[in-house]
This record gives sequence, structure tokens and C-alpha cells, in this order.
Amino acid sequence: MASVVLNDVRKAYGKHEVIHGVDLEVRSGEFMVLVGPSGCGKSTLLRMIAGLEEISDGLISIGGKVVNELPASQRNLSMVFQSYALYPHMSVRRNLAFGLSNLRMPRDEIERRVTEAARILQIGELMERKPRQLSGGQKQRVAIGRAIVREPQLFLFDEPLSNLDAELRVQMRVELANLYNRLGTTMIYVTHDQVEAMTMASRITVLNAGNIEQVGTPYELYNFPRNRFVATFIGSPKMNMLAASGGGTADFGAMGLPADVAHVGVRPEHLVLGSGVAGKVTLVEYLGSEIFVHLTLPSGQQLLAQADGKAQIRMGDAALVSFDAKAAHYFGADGTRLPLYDAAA
Amino acid sequence: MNRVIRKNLAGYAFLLPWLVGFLLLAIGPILFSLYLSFTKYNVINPPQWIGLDNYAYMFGRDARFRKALQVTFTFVAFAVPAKLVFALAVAMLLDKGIRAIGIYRALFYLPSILGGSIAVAILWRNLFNADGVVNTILGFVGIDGPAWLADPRYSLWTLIVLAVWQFGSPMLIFLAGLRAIPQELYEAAEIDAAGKVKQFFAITVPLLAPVIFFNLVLQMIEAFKSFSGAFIISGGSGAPLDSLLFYTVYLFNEAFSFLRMGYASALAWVLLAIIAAFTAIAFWTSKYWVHYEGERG
Amino acid sequence: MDAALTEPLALARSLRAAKAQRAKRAALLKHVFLIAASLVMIYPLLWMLASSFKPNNQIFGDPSLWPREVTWANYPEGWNGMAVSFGVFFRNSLFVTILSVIGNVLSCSFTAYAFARLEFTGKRLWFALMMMTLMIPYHVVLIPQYLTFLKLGWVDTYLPLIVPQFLAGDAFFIFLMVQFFRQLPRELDEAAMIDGCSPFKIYWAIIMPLSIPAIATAAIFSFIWTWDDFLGPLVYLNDVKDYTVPLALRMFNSQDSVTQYGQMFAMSILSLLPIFLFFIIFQRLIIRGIAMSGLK
Amino acid sequence: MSFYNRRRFLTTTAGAAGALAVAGALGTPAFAQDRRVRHFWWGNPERDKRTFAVIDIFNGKNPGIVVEGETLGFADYFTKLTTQIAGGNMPDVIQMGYGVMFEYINNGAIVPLDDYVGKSLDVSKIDRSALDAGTVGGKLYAVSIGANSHVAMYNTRLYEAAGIKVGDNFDPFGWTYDDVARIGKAIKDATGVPGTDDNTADYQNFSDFVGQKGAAMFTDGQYTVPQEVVEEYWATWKMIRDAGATVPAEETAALAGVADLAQTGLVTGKSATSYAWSNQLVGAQALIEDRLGAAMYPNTPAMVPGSIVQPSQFVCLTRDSKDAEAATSYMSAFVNDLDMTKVLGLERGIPSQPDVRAALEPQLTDIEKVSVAFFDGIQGKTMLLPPPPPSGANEIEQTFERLAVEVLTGGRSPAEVAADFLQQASDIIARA
Repeated sequence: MASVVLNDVRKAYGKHEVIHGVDLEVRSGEFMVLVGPSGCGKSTLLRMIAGLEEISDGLISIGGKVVNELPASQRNLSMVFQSYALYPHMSVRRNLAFGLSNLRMPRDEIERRVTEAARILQIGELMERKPRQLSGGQKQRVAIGRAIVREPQLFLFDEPLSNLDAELRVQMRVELANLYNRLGTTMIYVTHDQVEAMTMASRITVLNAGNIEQVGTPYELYNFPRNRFVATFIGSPKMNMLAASGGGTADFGAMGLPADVAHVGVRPEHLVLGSGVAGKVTLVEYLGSEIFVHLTLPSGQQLLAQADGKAQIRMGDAALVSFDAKAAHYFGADGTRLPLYDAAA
Repeated sequence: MNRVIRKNLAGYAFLLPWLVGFLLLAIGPILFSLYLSFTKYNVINPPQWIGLDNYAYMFGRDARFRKALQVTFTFVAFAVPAKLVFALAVAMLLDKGIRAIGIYRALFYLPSILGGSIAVAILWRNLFNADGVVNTILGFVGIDGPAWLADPRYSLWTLIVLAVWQFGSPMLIFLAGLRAIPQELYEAAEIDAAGKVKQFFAITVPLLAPVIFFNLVLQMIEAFKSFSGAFIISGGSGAPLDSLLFYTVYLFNEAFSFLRMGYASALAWVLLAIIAAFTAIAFWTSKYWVHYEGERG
Repeated sequence: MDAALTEPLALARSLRAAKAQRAKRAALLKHVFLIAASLVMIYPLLWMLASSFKPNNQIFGDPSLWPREVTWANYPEGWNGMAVSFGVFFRNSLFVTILSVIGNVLSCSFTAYAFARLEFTGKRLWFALMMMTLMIPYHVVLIPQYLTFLKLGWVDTYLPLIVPQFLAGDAFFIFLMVQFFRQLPRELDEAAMIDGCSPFKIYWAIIMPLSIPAIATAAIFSFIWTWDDFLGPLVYLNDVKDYTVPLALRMFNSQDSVTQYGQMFAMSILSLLPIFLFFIIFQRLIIRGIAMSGLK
Repeated sequence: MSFYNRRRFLTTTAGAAGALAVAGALGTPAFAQDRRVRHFWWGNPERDKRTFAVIDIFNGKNPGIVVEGETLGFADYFTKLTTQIAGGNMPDVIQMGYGVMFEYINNGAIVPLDDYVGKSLDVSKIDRSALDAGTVGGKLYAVSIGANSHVAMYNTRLYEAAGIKVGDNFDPFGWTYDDVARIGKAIKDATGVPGTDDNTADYQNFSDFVGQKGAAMFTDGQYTVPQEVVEEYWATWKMIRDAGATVPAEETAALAGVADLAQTGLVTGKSATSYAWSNQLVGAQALIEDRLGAAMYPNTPAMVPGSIVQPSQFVCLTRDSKDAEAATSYMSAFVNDLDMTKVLGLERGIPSQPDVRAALEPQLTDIEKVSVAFFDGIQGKTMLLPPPPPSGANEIEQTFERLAVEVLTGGRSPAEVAADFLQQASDIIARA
């Protein structure tokens, strides 16, 4: 178990900088998820921690030791790749044992660890197969198995579930979470899927265009997004964003807000139907326990509201909508959060 | 140790065998031939510096040089694409599960094993004589074929056919490349209702692009340097009427028959420049159509 | 069964039968085509084979493929026809060829790994220079190269034929393997790096086993080209006892005296056997290959 | 030599040249006990066997001298020799052909023998004409190892089938171009096989024709064949072609410049007569079943001699020889020693030493007898050997063969081609 500390880490390809001085601390034993839109630099950051990518500037320490100059193999970490990167010419057993034999570990110790990993991941009967004879989920398990046999101080995951179908993804998510609970090793996990991020992370780092937007627990990120980017990125469906000026918004009128509020964000579950401003229902998505109601206000502003699954609302209906100002989020002109009602919440 | 230094160290460690060979055995002779290209050198006596005279003669007065260029360019322009298309088609045919496939593969490779041996030259002459096997077959369909190798109008084309006939090497490389394409991709395409043609252009060509590129570049280089076939079949002279005067045949004669090693060296460097230009163009355009699985875009 | 259903069912069945028939016919057609094509391909070999069983004075006058009178004499006479037995030439050729194949495959894959997978200063320049060695017409470097080996005192030994093969002397193979190596997913190298592999271990334990088709291809070419090469042995070997098979074969051809074509063809046929065997064995490696599925 | 114990793989000391180079570098004498001579020739399995046997005889008779034989096919011989010249390690004794040899002499690659004549080298019994052929500028450079002349080889079965009989309607030593047309036509009519190859692109026949017309190929280093002679030569062969005596022009064109005996019309059965050098008779006979006859090249009715007798091959001493005395003593034995020449036989042509010829007489094969009879027949019917050709002669020959194809295919008029040829010939001389 080790902490990971990034100090002003930068990455540039030629003159083109893609990571702009990232400072980040991953605590020992923490499950840190790096999340962000594609191309935000999250994979690059992970690969720099792994030692697969050069660092243009800054420091990376693992377990209190600067590893800038250490090759990947000496950083005592494991990595699970998006494509699994299983060695196609080796059996599952060899795939698991390969890294250990490189460490010149005694044979019986290798055997013990491989058997243990196979037991944990329930791949015992696959041991003599080649990767091409495995299903997607099985490959995924082997890839994870290869990571855990080394008993590293740090696990790195690069979108490990993105190649699985929806059902399997949910299942593996649970298994990964269980694995984390059992091992308690520090994990850094890259994904673009915010459900994965929310469900698994101890803390989440939101990256955007090579900068960290916010680091926090899923709770903090959801309830106190530091800026508009995080607010809209975290949460599904997305937060509604209303332009504000002069203490109120165009659609909902004066709200007595401070003058520096430029945007008001309301999560769909905080919109209340039945009173307030009139809008037109343009689409209704029925999910069983709840429904999503797409509304268009007279100004043309689009809104998405969540309502109880039993609510009888149809496309084309007129609907009234309102929200509790205390449940809303407020952002200044530069996009940063204005802590208007945070204390109350 | 600094990571950059370590990287260079690893890179050069792996490069070392080649580098030693290149610096010790290859570059010296190459540069020496460049020097010779500015000399008059009959091999028997020491080279005499004559500046650009060789090049001036080549571009100014040497009609056979121009003829050799014309013959060689024609050969490259037709033999290379034809050979590649043929090799790829046969490789794809032999890639699929047909009975006795191994035997066919071996048989199709045989002509390439024969190479430019004397036997091939003799046979090729017999095949394409005025009363040879080819004309006998053409006779069945009512075509009165000419003496293919004897007639300067047809001799080069006959040699192009010979070159295409020896398509074994690119075929083998294509085969190796085809084996690296995952079968599931075709299955997936099948499900997506992509026809064979579509599959070829959507899967085979893009995934085979690095191999196609390799074969294209190498076959082009080889074609520019093509020697044995024309040399043996024309009895070393490029006959009839210089229609088989391949560039390297001309070069060889200048060097070894007429002992003009200096001039031959100049010829070699002009050819080198031509090949290098075409290769550079190929590499430059490859950026747009060759993508490597192992490399991030 | 419902009458309304029987008809479409029968139709479907007959369609399926017709389809099977068509597939059968297509396969047959394919074989007919392949056999015809094979005949065209191997006609020269058949001719050579037939000629090796003809008396010398019937080879050129009689164009038929079937020998009028069959003689085996060309084989023993050819084998012992030279000042040195052909067995010696075969042994020399095998010696040079096997060492060359080993040298080529090892050194060229080594170099190719550097070009395909490692980053180092000057890589593009070296690559361009390597390609240049492919482009220069070899006749013109023959003499300068000879002078180099003469200075090293290697003329009249096998060293000029073998040492360059261990120094990645044939850029063809380097470029070939570069192209194949570049196709392998980088994540395999990275996984191996994390698994504690040095660059050499990655080359040896990951890249090489995964490139068996490419390596088999290179081995086949290397074998054939070295076996067939006569220019190198011609220039560097002086003693007939050291000659290789192609050099010996060319010695049959005499412009001002008797050329024993029957013997030459007989020995040519024999000289093809090692190549053919090597090809048969190694082509299986190309075909079997390694399924890359699950990586892409 | 075992497979694992490659004598020459890791050590360079066995190679004479390598050894000398190393020894020279170290400043220590190597192999002081043996004087080494390298002899290099082009050959074929038969010649190689005989020559190696001769070397063994010599080595047995001359303790202290070790001759080493090196051999290649003709096609590769000069390529290798060229690299060796450049490397300064030519073998001591090399085989040379008439023509190319003069380039080597002119440039000093071959050295004069006069210093050794009467000492290590005995030429006292060698034919005067053969010695003259190896003499340039008054110095002897080369010793002939076999005389040669142009020969028309004909298929006796086909000739007889057409009723052509020597002494009756065919004089092998005095036939004219008109005879060629007449006989060729008769054979074609009788057997379906054209009577003769078409020599339009054959430079050897052309050179005879030049002599027959009283002209000279070279005068004072210039190419001096008159244009009329070129045109007349082509007209003569057109006459024969038009008479229906030759193989089709297009097939002739296919073979222009091809020196391979196996491809001549006589061997492939496509004609009854092919034109070659007399020392090729044995080789040609080995490739066909029918018996061969030998005739001179045809002449004009004036019967001015145009053929020459010239050595087919010489042995020469190279400038790289380290022990010229040992080398010349070997050369001397090669042409004089009856034990050795008996083994060599007529394989390289008719020997130029009368004692040797006499000793060989009893052991001749049929075709060798034909060849000896041919040589008897041409006595007095050949012209004197012209002075050695200048550099570039070789290239002129190729140019002729190349351009003559246009005459055959009718691409340009013979007059145009002739003018072009003469222009190119003088260009070649100017550039050489």
C-alpha cells in the first residue's frame, strides 16, 4: 500500500502541452478514480504514474519515493489495460506467472500466488487455455489476476471494463469493488463512465483538458461541484443549467440572488412539477421507478425533470415547473461555485 | 541514470549489430562508389578524378542510358502492380481452407525458388519462341503469336510476365500478414452484412496496409534493380535492340564488360537517387493510408 | 401439415440443396483452376526434371516433356562429374546457408526491434541509411566491398559470406520485421514492462514468439537467397573445395566446350531439394501463426 | 574436410593471397619452404578435371613449387578477375582469350614474358604464328594453349538427306554465299529444316567478310570498315534469307548476341548449319545425336581469305605474381610437357606445339578427328592475323549485334543502320 503524490506534473508532445501541471495526492489504500471526457489526459496521467510515459516536468512519488527516473518494472505496481494485453502465446497460467518469474521468485511461491489468484477470480478451470479461447469476461479476470499476483503496493486500471457488454460490466464492477475491499491496496482507476466512478471510488478526480477540475468523494462531487464543468459532468442525467443575471433567471424571474451569479444549476430530481413556470413537454422517458420529462420553456430553454414513475405526464402536455432555491447550485461568471446555501445543506 | 540516456542506451544496444556492420562493411564501399563516380576507373589502373564528366556524358550524350531508363521505368510501372495484385489474390485464395492447400502453396512458390537460373532462361526462351508452347496454345484460339522474346515490341512485356510469374515472395509475405488479421473481424463483418468486396476494402486492406506497403516499397526497389532475368535471357546484352536493356544490365556491362567502373558508379548513384525519390514518396504518402495497430494515432 | 406451409418449406429445402450444389461446384471449379495454374507454375520444373533424365544430345533437339529414352546416368555422373564431388558443394552450401539464416533472423530481428519499438536519437536517420543500403545496385559496391574484405584478410574464407549476416547486413529482413513488429499491440510491451521485463526480455519473450510468421518468412527467404546466391561465393571463394552449389552449377556451363546439360539439370533438381524441404517445414509456421484475436 | 572443421572458416592463413598479405603486414616470411603459384582458368567439369590432374603431375615433378588451381565457368570468370585486379591479388597465371587480353596488356595487368624466355619459360618449339598472336609491341605477353578458327558446323544427316555431298556439290573449304543459299534451300525443301542460320547479326562472319573484301577492321587504332562493305554484307545475307535457306528472321533476331551453344539452330534442330569457333565442335557434338561436319565460313567467288587462325586461349602472367619464375616454369610445362599435354588433349583447342600435336594423334575421338581434319583443310586458306585490336573492340562487336537486329526486323534501311553502326563504332573508339 502506498500513497501517490503528483507535483506540478506536466506532459508535452513537442510544443503541445497536454497535461498542465497537475497536483494530486492519492492516499494510501484509497480507490481513486480519474474521470473526464475523452482526450482530457486521464490515461496519459495514469501511464505517467505507471512509468510508461515520460514526464515532461514535475515530480511523481509513490510511497514517499520520487519515481520519475524509475522504470515501470521497479515501481512495484500492477496495471490492467483496456485491451487486457494478455500475452497471446502464453497459457493463462503462464500469463499469471510471467511477471513473478521475472522477479526470480521461488517456484512454489509463484504457484501459491497463482493458485490463490485463480481461486479469488474463479478461473481455476481456465488455467491451461490460451487467451484466444477465453470470453471477454474471462480475459478480464485473467488480466486482473495478472495484476494481483504480484501483490503490488499500487493498482492501476485503464478503462478495464469498457470492452465488456453492459451486463458483464455491472457484474465486474461489483467484483472489482469486492476485490478492493478485500485487498485494500491503493488503486487508481481511469474511466470515462461516471457511474463506475461514483459507485467504486473513495475519491474521484475530475480532469478536463489536462487540468484537474476537482478532487473529492463522490458525495462532495455530486453535491458540491466546484464549478460548472464538474456540475454538468457528474450526475446522470445531466444538471440543468440556467443563465442568470440581475439576481434571477430569465425563466424563473427574480430570485434575490447576489449579482455575481451567472448560472443556476438544478439537478433533474430537484425540479418540481405541478407549479411554477409553464412549459411544454417535448418528450417523456419512462424508466419504471421514475420518468424523465423533457420540457421546453417559452424562452426556448430546455429542461429535464425527474418525476415519480406513477406521474401521468404525456408528450405535448403543458406542465408547470419550479425548484427549491436551496437545492440549486450557483456559479459565477468564471464558472466557479458560489457557496450560497451550502451551509444549510 | 537519466531516462533519456537509458532509452538511447537500450536503442543503440539493439542497433549495435547493424551499426557495426553498416559502419565497418557497408558505408565505406558505398561512399567509395560515390567517389568512383567522379573518376575514370578501368579497375586495372588507379582511378583518375574527372569531376562531373561521367554525369555530363550520361545526361548529355548517352542514348543507351536514356533507353535503359525507359525500359526500366516501363518494367517497374507494369511489373510491380501486376505482381502485387497477383500475389495478394493468390495469397487470399490460399489463405482460406481449401483441401490440399499446402501443396498448392508449395507449387505456386516453386517458380520463385528457381530464381534466375540458367534453366529458367532456357525454358522461357523455348516457351515464347515463335513456335513455342505459348503460341501453340494461342493457335488453338486462332491467334498467330509473334516470336515474343525476339521482337523488340514484345520482349519487355514477356519479361514482365516472367516477373509476375515469380510472385512467390510477396505472396508469402502477404500470407504471413493475412494470418495476423483476427478472423472475428470477418465474422463481425459477415453479421453486418458486408459483402466480400466490402470486407476486402474495409478489413483486409486497412489491416494489411503495413504489409502491402512493405511489398510495394520492396518490389519497387527490386524492380528498379532487376537484373538476372533480363541479363540471362538477353544473353547479357539487353538484346533484341536494347529492348531488354535494364538499367542494371547496362550498368553491369559498363562495369565488368567494358571496365568503365567510374561511369558505372555514376550510373549507380543516379539509380540510387531515383529509387530514393520514389521510396521517399511512398513513405510520405503512407502516412495517409498505413496505420499500425501497435501505434497510437 | 398445413398445405399452405408445405410449399414454402419445399421451396426453402430445394433452395438450400441448390446452394449446397453451387458451393460444391464452386469448390470443384476452384480446384480445377488451382491445378491448371499449378501446372503453369511448375512447367519449367517438370521440363528440368524431364531433361535430367534425357541423354545430353536429346535435350534440345527434342522438345517433348517425356524422355524418349530414360537415363539415370546424369545423376551419378553429375554428382561425381566435377573435380570435387557434389557432396562437398552441398555441405559447403548447407554450412553457409544455415549460419546465414541464424544470423539473419537473430540480427535483423534485433535491429528491427530497435527501429519498431525503441526511441532513440537519430533513429530516422539510421533508418533512412538502412533503406539506402537496399537501393544501391550491388554490382557497383562489389569491388569496394572486396577491397574491404581483402584488407581484413577474409578473402578465400567463408567470413565475408557469414559475418555480414550476423551484422544485420540485409536490410530487407530488417524492414520486413519492422513492419510486422509495428503491428503488435504496444500494450503487450507495456504489460511486459510492468511485469518487470527488460527491453531484451520483451524482444525475446514477447515480440519474437508473436512474430513467428514473420520470422518464418524471413528464414525462408534467407535460406533461399543464401542458397541461390552465387555472386558472394564467386568473388570470395577461390578453392573449388570451398565452392557452394550454385557456383558449381554454373561451372557446368561451358561456352567453348562440352556442356553436360543433363547433368546440370540433374544437379539443379537436387539443389532444389533442400530449399523445398525447408520451405515445406517453415511455411507451416507462417500459416499456423498466432491468433491475435482478443488484442484488437 | 569435415563439416565442423572448416579449414578456411576461422583462419585466413591457408589462402595464399591472404597469407601473403598477412605475412607482408607482419614482415615475416611465410611458407618459405613452398613457392606457390595460383592458376586460374574458365572451364567446365571435363576441363577442370584434366587441369587439376595436370597440376598434380606438375607438383609431383617439381618439389618446392605448389600450384593451386582455381576455376569458374566462363560467364563468371571475368567478373571475378575484375575484382581481383582491383584488389591487387590476381592469380599468378591466368587464362585469357583473344581480344579481351589486349585490354589487359594495354593497361599493364598482364606483364611481358621476355625476361623468362629461354630460362624458366621454353617457347622454342611453339608455332611462330601462335607466338606472334601473343606478342604486342615486340614483347611476348601470352603463350597460346590452343589454336582456333571460324567453323561452319553442319548436320551431316540433313545434308545427306538433301543430297548434298562433299566433293560433289559441296566444298567445305571453298563454298560461296551463293552455295549457302543453294544448299540451304535444298535442305529446306528436302527436310523441312532450314539449311542455315542467318548470320546477319553475327560479328564473326562479318569480320571474315571484311577480310574477304580486302578491307581492315582497324587501321592505326581507328575503325576502318567502309560503309559499302557493311551494306554488302547485309545484302548478301538478305539474298540467302530471301532464297528461303535460313531460319525465320524473327528467330534469328531472338538469338542475336546470345553465345550459348545450346541455343544455336544446329543444336535445337531448327537449322542444319550453325557458325561457331572450331574449339566448340566437341561441345556441339555432345549436344546432338546426328554426326557433325565442319566447313569454313563461306566466301565470295574471289576467294580472298577472310578467316584467321588465332589462339583460342592463352596463359598469361599477371602483374600480381609474387614468384614469376615459378609461375613461368609452370606455364612452360603446361604447353611443352608431354605427360601434361597428353592429359589436356584437344580440350582447349589444337595445341600450338608440333611435338604435342604428334603425341596426341593416336588418342583422338571421332569429333576431334573432324576438328583436326578441319585444321588441315584450312591450311593456306586463312589470312594473316591482323594486329591486336584496340580497346573498345569488344563493345563494337556488341553494338554490331544489337544494330543488326534492325536489319532483320526491317526497322530501318540497311544503309541507315550501317551508317549508325560506323558512327557508334568510332564513338566507342574515341571514348575508350
